[in-house]
Amino acid sequence: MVETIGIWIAAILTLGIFSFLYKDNPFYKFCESLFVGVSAGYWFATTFWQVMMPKLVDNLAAGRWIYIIGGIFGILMLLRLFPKIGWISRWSLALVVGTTAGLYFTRYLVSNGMVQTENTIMPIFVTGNLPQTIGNLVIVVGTFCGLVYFFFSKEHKGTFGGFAKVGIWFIMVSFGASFGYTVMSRMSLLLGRLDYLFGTWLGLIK
Amino acid sequence: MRKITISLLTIFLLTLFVNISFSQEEPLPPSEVKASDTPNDNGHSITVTWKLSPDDGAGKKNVVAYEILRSDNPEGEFEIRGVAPAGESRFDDKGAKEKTDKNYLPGHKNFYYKVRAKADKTFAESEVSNPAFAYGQWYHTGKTTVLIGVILFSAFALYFINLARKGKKLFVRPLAGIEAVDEAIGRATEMGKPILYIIGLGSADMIATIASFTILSRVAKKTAEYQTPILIPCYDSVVMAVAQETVRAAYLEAGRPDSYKEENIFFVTSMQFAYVAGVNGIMLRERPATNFYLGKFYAESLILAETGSVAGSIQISGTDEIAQIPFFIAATDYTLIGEELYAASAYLGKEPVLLGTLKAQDWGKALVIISLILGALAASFNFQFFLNLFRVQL
Amino acid sequence: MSFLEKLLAIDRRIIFLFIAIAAALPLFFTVKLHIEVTPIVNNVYNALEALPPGSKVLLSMDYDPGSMPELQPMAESFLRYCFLRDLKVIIIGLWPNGPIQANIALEEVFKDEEVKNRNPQYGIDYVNLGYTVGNEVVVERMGSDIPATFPKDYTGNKTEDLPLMKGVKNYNNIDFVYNLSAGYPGTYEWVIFAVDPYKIKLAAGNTAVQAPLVYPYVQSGQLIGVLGGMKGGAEFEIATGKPAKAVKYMFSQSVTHAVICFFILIGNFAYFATRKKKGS
Amino acid sequence: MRKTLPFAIVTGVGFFMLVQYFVPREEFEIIYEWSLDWIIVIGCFAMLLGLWSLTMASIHKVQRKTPGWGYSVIALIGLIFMLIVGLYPGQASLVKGSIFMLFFEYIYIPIQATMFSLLAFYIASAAYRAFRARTILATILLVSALIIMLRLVPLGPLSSVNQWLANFILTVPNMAAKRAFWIGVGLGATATALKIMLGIERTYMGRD
Repeated sequence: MVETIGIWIAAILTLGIFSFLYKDNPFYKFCESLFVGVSAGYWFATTFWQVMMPKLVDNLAAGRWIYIIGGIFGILMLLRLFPKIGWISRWSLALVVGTTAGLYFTRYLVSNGMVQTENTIMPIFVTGNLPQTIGNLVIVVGTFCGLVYFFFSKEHKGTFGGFAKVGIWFIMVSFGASFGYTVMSRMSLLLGRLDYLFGTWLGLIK
Repeated sequence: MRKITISLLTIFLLTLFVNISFSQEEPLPPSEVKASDTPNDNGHSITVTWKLSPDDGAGKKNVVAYEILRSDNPEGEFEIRGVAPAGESRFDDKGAKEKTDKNYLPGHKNFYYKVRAKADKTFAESEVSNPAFAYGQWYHTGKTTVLIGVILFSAFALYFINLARKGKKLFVRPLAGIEAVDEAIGRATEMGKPILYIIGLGSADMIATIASFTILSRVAKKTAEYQTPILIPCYDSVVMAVAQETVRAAYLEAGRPDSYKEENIFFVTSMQFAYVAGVNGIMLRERPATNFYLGKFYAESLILAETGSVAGSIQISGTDEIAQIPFFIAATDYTLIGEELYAASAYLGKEPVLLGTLKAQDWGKALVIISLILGALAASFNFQFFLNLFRVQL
Repeated sequence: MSFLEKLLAIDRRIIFLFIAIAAALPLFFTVKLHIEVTPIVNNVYNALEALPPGSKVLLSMDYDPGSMPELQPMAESFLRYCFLRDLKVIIIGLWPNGPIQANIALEEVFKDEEVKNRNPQYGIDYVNLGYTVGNEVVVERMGSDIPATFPKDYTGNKTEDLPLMKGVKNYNNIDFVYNLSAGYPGTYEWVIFAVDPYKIKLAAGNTAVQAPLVYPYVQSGQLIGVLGGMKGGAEFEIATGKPAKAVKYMFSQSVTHAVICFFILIGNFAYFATRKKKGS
Repeated sequence: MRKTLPFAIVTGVGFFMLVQYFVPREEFEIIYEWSLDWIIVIGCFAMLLGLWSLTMASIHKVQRKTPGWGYSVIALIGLIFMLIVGLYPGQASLVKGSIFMLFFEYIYIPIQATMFSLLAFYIASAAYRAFRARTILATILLVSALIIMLRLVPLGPLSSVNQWLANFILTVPNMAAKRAFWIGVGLGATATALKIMLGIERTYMGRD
């Protein structure tokens, strides 16, 4: 019983969102507002139980008092709601941003800079394997030109500009490929919804 | 009598047969078991090494795995700490650092190890190892390459910041997306419509989000001067707080603190597609003349950008999320690609110190290019030494 | 406004309509589409075929309802194959929702007549060990002790009491690992924390967006093969000789892709035709 | 206090995090784990800010009777209802079958999935509008996307050629461009992190 009502509600809401494709309308607006409200409530309640309780309350209850520091900075954050002392909330902000900046410094340098460089270092000549040789050569040249494109302090002129141009060509090939590849994923999502409507709801397809 | 003899004989033969078929030959045990502190760790792990059993992959070929046993007393009882596949001659006995954990391995306390070569049903144990204790290190030797990278990059940055501070003019090539910012704000002013600025789905500490705040501060200053309202629907509470600070400061700087409206920078929800639904509604009902999408974006990028394009807005986008850039390119007017987003703050501010780090980034890229070329040559001619320079131990 | 100009500024709702029809209509037809099984998928099939009946396979479900349309058919086809081949399946999840997805897939697979005849039993032919917190740490810990990592199964039984889990201590007792992944933690973590240190045999199914990122591991031999998106799923179904959902959906996929390509082409045709006119 | 202290905090914790990367010792590891948890807790408190903003904005709209204020009432009802059924029964609200989870399953999930699936339509309309061979760059984008998309369309004998091309694009030029992109992003992010730690980049902190 609950399931049947649930499926009907779900199907009607699905149609409500799809109606937006035609144009904005009260039905869509209703679904949208409901969605925003329900999602915010869901997000708050789940975060409260799944993050706030274990990370703060349970730790404090277990006597790990050091976690009170997080709680204090958290409360300072809320002082924003009082304009006179709102500036204190910057301390919490500073803690958050400072910590992650320190983390990102090495994380990006290693995983984006050094690891990617290491992966690109490959033999250009693979004896006895022409396709591999060509492939490797193109990768090295493409990476080189792509990097040249991202130079900011040098004008893209002459030979340098030529490299940059080839670089952006490579980047565009990659973007086109990503676009084309994503189409299948997105169509799958639509098919999932259609399957729900025609199969689960109406039972027209098996 | 004869019967008894036959029965006895049968029994004897049977036992023999059973013995042959059910007892397996034990493999030879592994030898030279050594224990030592695991390097580059927090001090709760001991590394055990051994010489493979002669029956591992050779001889009787019946070793399938090794079991590693530990005790704090060489004569005491040993407990199994882990298993290594055949052919492996090293095991890290990693313990937890919390005393309460079942798996706790105390530092600075001696332990002894034995290694068992396991066959299908039998096993053979090695001699007891030397005692070893775990302790933490002050420096991770595997990360030297990273340390060099950090120092090198910081040195570049500080050098160019200093140079810029001294007043040396640094060239930066134009970026179309940045140059369009002023025009886009101007258009909104002419049309008397608001500007929509979307910071994306990132949290306040993400690099893309921080880059977006810097751009927001310039944009807000302009809108303050032109008296054009700026709407900022937010996905994250902290981001909302920071955006409010940023815009307030920008209005103050422009000399129009009274025009600042805090309710224009508001929270929608922290769930991806609910946020999209909300922002879609704003786009269609407020009809902003200009939309900015700068920051961290995921699958929602295209829904936002397409809805905006239907509403007829000028759209400027930028993100470091590579999977979403194609959609921004397809559906918006100008797109800042990856690093260009980070660079945008330097462009808009034209502050020498910011431009200085841009120059350092370029030198970083030059260094990468040089390594690529040298590396490709080294790999082609198989110079392992040079290749190892780039290996990062994590 | 000429026809071509109208075509250039076509109302996007017309495109929407075409897409909706192209996606929905094929769902009602059964068409035998020729789907070639690519080597990268065939590798997975061959590796599975080489397993003797009774082998133990681990299925790691690392996705949530968001990726259901792409990965759920893969889960179903894999489970169906295992039950028919009498491979014993141990299900785990690195994502909280993974084991729930597995139960949905099991329900679907049990509707199949052939599977019904085999009558797979919980605890003997398959188990669902549920989800455990820890992402890649879970993968690593299973290398030394699976029952300790998952002390209880999804319904709360003690893992050690399950007949199928008798003698399953770690990866040494697992013959094959199959991972369905929509991101982090997923295939990458399995390669780094299970294939490299414990030399397990690993194959994976990925969303179309994820798949290109893991192809390099197939080339390097760390991964047996990959099912990329719905097409990969369809190829696997064809390889196992049991075409199912993915194959059915592929018809819609082909038609919608063709429609998009067609629109792009006529868009360009109209663009060049109008430009020529203006030029002359 | 207002200006200097925040930057002292940023620089201090920033450099600590940088240093701890190179120090494997237990003491550093513990402080590192604590800081990450603190940040999460701060985020939890900040949720209240968001909730406050959403509630106040909706109430304002209703009070002022701005056009469409009725929808704000719906959003508010949804929010308050979910908060009550999500928080009042305690953690039991997260168990399957509770009212909270029923709402999640039959309202949140279907709308979420449908919003997501709108992308199938938008990706088509965006492709139609944007993929015109106006410039060299646009042509490259268009051709590469077409090749990849056509691999799902039966083309007869051309199919295998197209398959090969699609595979080549994915493994060679695509790989090269992605690497260049990632390396650029890596350096840019590193530079931004450094600017934050040095207190050069400070707009996120506001000014007075």
